[in-house]
Amino acid sequence: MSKVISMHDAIRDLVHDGDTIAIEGFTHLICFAAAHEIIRQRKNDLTLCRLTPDIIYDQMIAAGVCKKLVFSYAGNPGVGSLQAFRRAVEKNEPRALELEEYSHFGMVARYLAGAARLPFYPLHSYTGSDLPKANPQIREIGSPYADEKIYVVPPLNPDVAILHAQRADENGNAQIWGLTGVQKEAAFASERVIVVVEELVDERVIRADPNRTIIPGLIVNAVVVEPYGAHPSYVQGMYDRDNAFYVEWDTISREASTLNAWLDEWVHGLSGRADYVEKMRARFESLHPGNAFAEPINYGEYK
Amino acid sequence: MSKVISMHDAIRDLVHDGDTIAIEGFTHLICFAAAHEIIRQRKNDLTLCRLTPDIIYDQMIAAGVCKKLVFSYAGNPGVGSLQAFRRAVEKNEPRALELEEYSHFGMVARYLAGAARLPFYPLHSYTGSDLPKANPQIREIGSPYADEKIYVVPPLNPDVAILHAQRADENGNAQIWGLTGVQKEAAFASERVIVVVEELVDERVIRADPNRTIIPGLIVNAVVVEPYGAHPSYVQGMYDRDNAFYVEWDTISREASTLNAWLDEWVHGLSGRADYVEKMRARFESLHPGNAFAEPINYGEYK
Amino acid sequence: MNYSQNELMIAAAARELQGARVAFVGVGLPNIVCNLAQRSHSPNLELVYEAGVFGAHPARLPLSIGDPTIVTGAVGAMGMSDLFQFYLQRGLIDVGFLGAAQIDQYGNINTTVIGDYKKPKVRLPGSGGAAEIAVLCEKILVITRLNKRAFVPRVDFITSPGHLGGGDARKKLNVRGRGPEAVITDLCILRFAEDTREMMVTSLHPNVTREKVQENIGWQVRFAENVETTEAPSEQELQLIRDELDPKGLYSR
Amino acid sequence: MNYSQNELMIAAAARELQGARVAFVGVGLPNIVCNLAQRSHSPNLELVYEAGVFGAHPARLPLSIGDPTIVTGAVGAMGMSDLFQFYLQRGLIDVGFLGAAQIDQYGNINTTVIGDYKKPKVRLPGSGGAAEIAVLCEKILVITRLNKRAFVPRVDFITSPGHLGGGDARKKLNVRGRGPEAVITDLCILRFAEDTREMMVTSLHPNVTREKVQENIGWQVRFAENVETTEAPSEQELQLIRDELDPKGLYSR
Repeated sequence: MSKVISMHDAIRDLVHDGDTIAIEGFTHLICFAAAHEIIRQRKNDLTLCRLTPDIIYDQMIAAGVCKKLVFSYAGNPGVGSLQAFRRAVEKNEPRALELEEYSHFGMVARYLAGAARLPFYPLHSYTGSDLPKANPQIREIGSPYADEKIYVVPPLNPDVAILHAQRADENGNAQIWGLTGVQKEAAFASERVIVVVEELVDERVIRADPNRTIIPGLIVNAVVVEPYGAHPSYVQGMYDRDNAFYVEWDTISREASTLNAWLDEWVHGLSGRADYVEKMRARFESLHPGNAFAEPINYGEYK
Repeated sequence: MSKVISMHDAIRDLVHDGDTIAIEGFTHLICFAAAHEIIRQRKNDLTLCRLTPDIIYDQMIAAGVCKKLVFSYAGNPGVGSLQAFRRAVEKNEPRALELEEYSHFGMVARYLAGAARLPFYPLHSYTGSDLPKANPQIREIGSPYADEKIYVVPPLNPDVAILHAQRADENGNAQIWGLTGVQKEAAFASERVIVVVEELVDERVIRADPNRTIIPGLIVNAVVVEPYGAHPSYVQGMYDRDNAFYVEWDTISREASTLNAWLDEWVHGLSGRADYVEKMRARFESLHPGNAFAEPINYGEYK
Repeated sequence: MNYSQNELMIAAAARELQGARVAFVGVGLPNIVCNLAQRSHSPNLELVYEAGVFGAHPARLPLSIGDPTIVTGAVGAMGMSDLFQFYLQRGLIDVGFLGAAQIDQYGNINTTVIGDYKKPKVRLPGSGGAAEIAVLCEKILVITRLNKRAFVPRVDFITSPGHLGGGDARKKLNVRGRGPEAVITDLCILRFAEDTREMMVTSLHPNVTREKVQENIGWQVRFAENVETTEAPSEQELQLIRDELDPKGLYSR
Repeated sequence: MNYSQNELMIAAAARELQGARVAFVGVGLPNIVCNLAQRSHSPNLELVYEAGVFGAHPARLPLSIGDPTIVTGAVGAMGMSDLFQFYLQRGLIDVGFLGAAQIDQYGNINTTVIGDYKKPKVRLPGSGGAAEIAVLCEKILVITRLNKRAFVPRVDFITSPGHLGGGDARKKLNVRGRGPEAVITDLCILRFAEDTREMMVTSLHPNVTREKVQENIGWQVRFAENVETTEAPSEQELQLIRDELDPKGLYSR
């Protein structure tokens, strides 16, 4: 039974007001298409989890859908600050924003604990840092083997994870290459999973290379096929990161008014990702990489 | 600088009497070539770690090189018991064998803690089992987030890990497909690493598919090229498991005398793996699988 | 069609998998049972192997549970760390299948030692993944031949907990899975009483008497109010076992 | 050849990587510094990106530290869980490079907030991987421009611990890495006194006076007994920066 549905329906059915959501992807595979649909459907009071809120959550914060942020680095990578995020934190605009803050490793460990259904996850970090003072969820425990303490973080179990991938079959078995970030951990940690792919493939393609399967259909509720759905982030081997847009965002987002105009034009003013791709098409042409194929490998036929 | 050396030299230089050793590989990629060289060089007082001692450690126990076993399943998979292991435990023949016993998950968790340099690793297992009574290293700790207890195991950090792989470059960057078992965790957990491969490849082959790299050369001390080095276990896509030999082993190993005769003929009587492969050649012909290639993927060229 | 007691046991065990979505496949008999279920009534049953495979479609019956045939054509192949943490511990497995060298009336299983742990009469292979399968799968099925050496009043060592001391002992320890649900043998099927969690015979295989069963159990066994007669294996099941899964009769003769 | 203060800073920072085997590459300036080192004096320097890459040979200077060019042609690409646990926490990284919005005389770094955490005047991006890099790398190098807003007597928030209160404070907390070793700025290089772990100027860039340095530091800074003059960037270094790494001059003008 195919799980393929439209982005509109996936967001309508699986994302509810007040939910805790993780749209993950570390630089790579950030599903802007899903974020824009959430904004378009005016979801409310969301708790947004991501290591790097990046400009995807900056847009969602500006649009007012976000109540709380669980994160580790709220910057525009390589460019500077996130302006909407700063306005929310410094001036409560457009609304106050609750923060729950970790480091990258702490967020990775939270997803790990969530995915493995562990009550906590230990990590060597935070010693000497003020982060545990700012976030009482970061705690210390002793070891039963030596006189030693180590920090732990609690599990993170979002209601929904939305994860972009190069390809999946209609059951949601998804394969990723390049940076895999925390896609796997976020998927297993969450109650519901939406997989968004550049390309829908036959199950045989997946089964021909089982080691590349990062997310099994077993935990996937919906598959959305949305080419260029990660733009302005990128998809390894398919399109490049639109670095120019990341730089432009700094200007667009400096003022709430220009940012809102951008949202009106590129999100509210469009009916879905197909429109966005159409409107952005000229730009995509410069983003196609050359070829760099992996050497084929043989799994062997064993009968 | 190439790390490629002979199996003889790798075992001579990197495995010392009294060392804790992990020759890992779950059914797949079990490096019998290394075990035979250790027996041939009459190393002594080794602590051998493996989830499944399998017939590889049964041979080493029979040969008298092993003082202690750290393990989770000491059987001949699909066949029955390990006879040399039983004689050692039940009758102290050829010498007494110390046991430190876990479950599979416990051993996986020990390698994880070892690889990540954590003081312990938590897992939901052992509740209601007598294993924690038999092994006081399995302990319980509380959670700082809820009134809940969970079992933990301590890190396992072998002196040497010996890991078989399909291919590596001369720096030891190794790629594996099929079952990856705990190859990665055992490598990162250990002080020294010997990678044994079916095929030495150019660094470009590795760099053409970075997602398949399981062990980085950074932690590898020696690369040994030993085709068929995993027989009678198997290498995905290259040769099949020699199930007939696993069944035969049950007969060979029933008596110490027949087992010793086998060791004399197949280990002590040979100068190295090349001799073994030559002597076994007819048998290998039936072990070659048909082809089942993965679909090629594109990483993209980004300049 | 004639059939052996072992063939009946395998077919009966496979039928217990009807409706299950994901099964954790153990070595030996569980291996043939799960593969039979997938090839007969449960084609959508997802097979998970502790070796690190999800969604296997083995082209042949693997002797070991780490055979290359479970990898080729599978949905996913991964390290054991992922398998144990994200599949088993995550709670994704409906049914875990275990064998037993000894089993007691509450379904506690011993695969570690006969005799004292430190000075065993017989040293068995040990837990493998059984200790965690027993507590993390939604439910457990046990498959083992009925005899007095195996069915003992008290196991020498609890490798994998069943219902422990019976009643709500398992619940009190906060164990996640519900524990053993059925024990499928070559003579009968046993299930566990709702209240006491004591094992009782609920189905006798054709032509097997109560006396024969009792002779092979080391305690005074209870019989359910309505003891059924186990359905014989179908022709299709027998053909699959004989032609595809176990042509050498390693498990089924 | 003429050069900018930023170019000098980048070249001087890259030279600090001589002899290092594995560097953890941070976003921004550290990114260009590590790539310069690899392309000039340290071709065997292994670059680790927290995004999940080991042994990168980027074909272009990546704007972000998760760019596709760090993956293509790398030795290994992996999930962040493996990167943080098996590389960083495992103790495989010699040098971690950090930037700083604020830094104090003991090398403690703030990238979280200016002002109070709950009601910040300026909300900065936060830790990213810095809190763990600061404690897990063998040693830390800091690169940041010298000015009074950044070089403060006491940081508003310790995101990444340096030498904490100085002396053996770090050791007492059992922190693994040795902590900050040098701070490379656009005017001078500062290192830490053996005993007190206080920051002191050890090298002035050509044509930079002590007064100029003091003007840009928010405390009475110490100068080493023998203050050196920083070596100017070589022609090769300048060419690499201008032609290959930063042709638009984003970092170096």
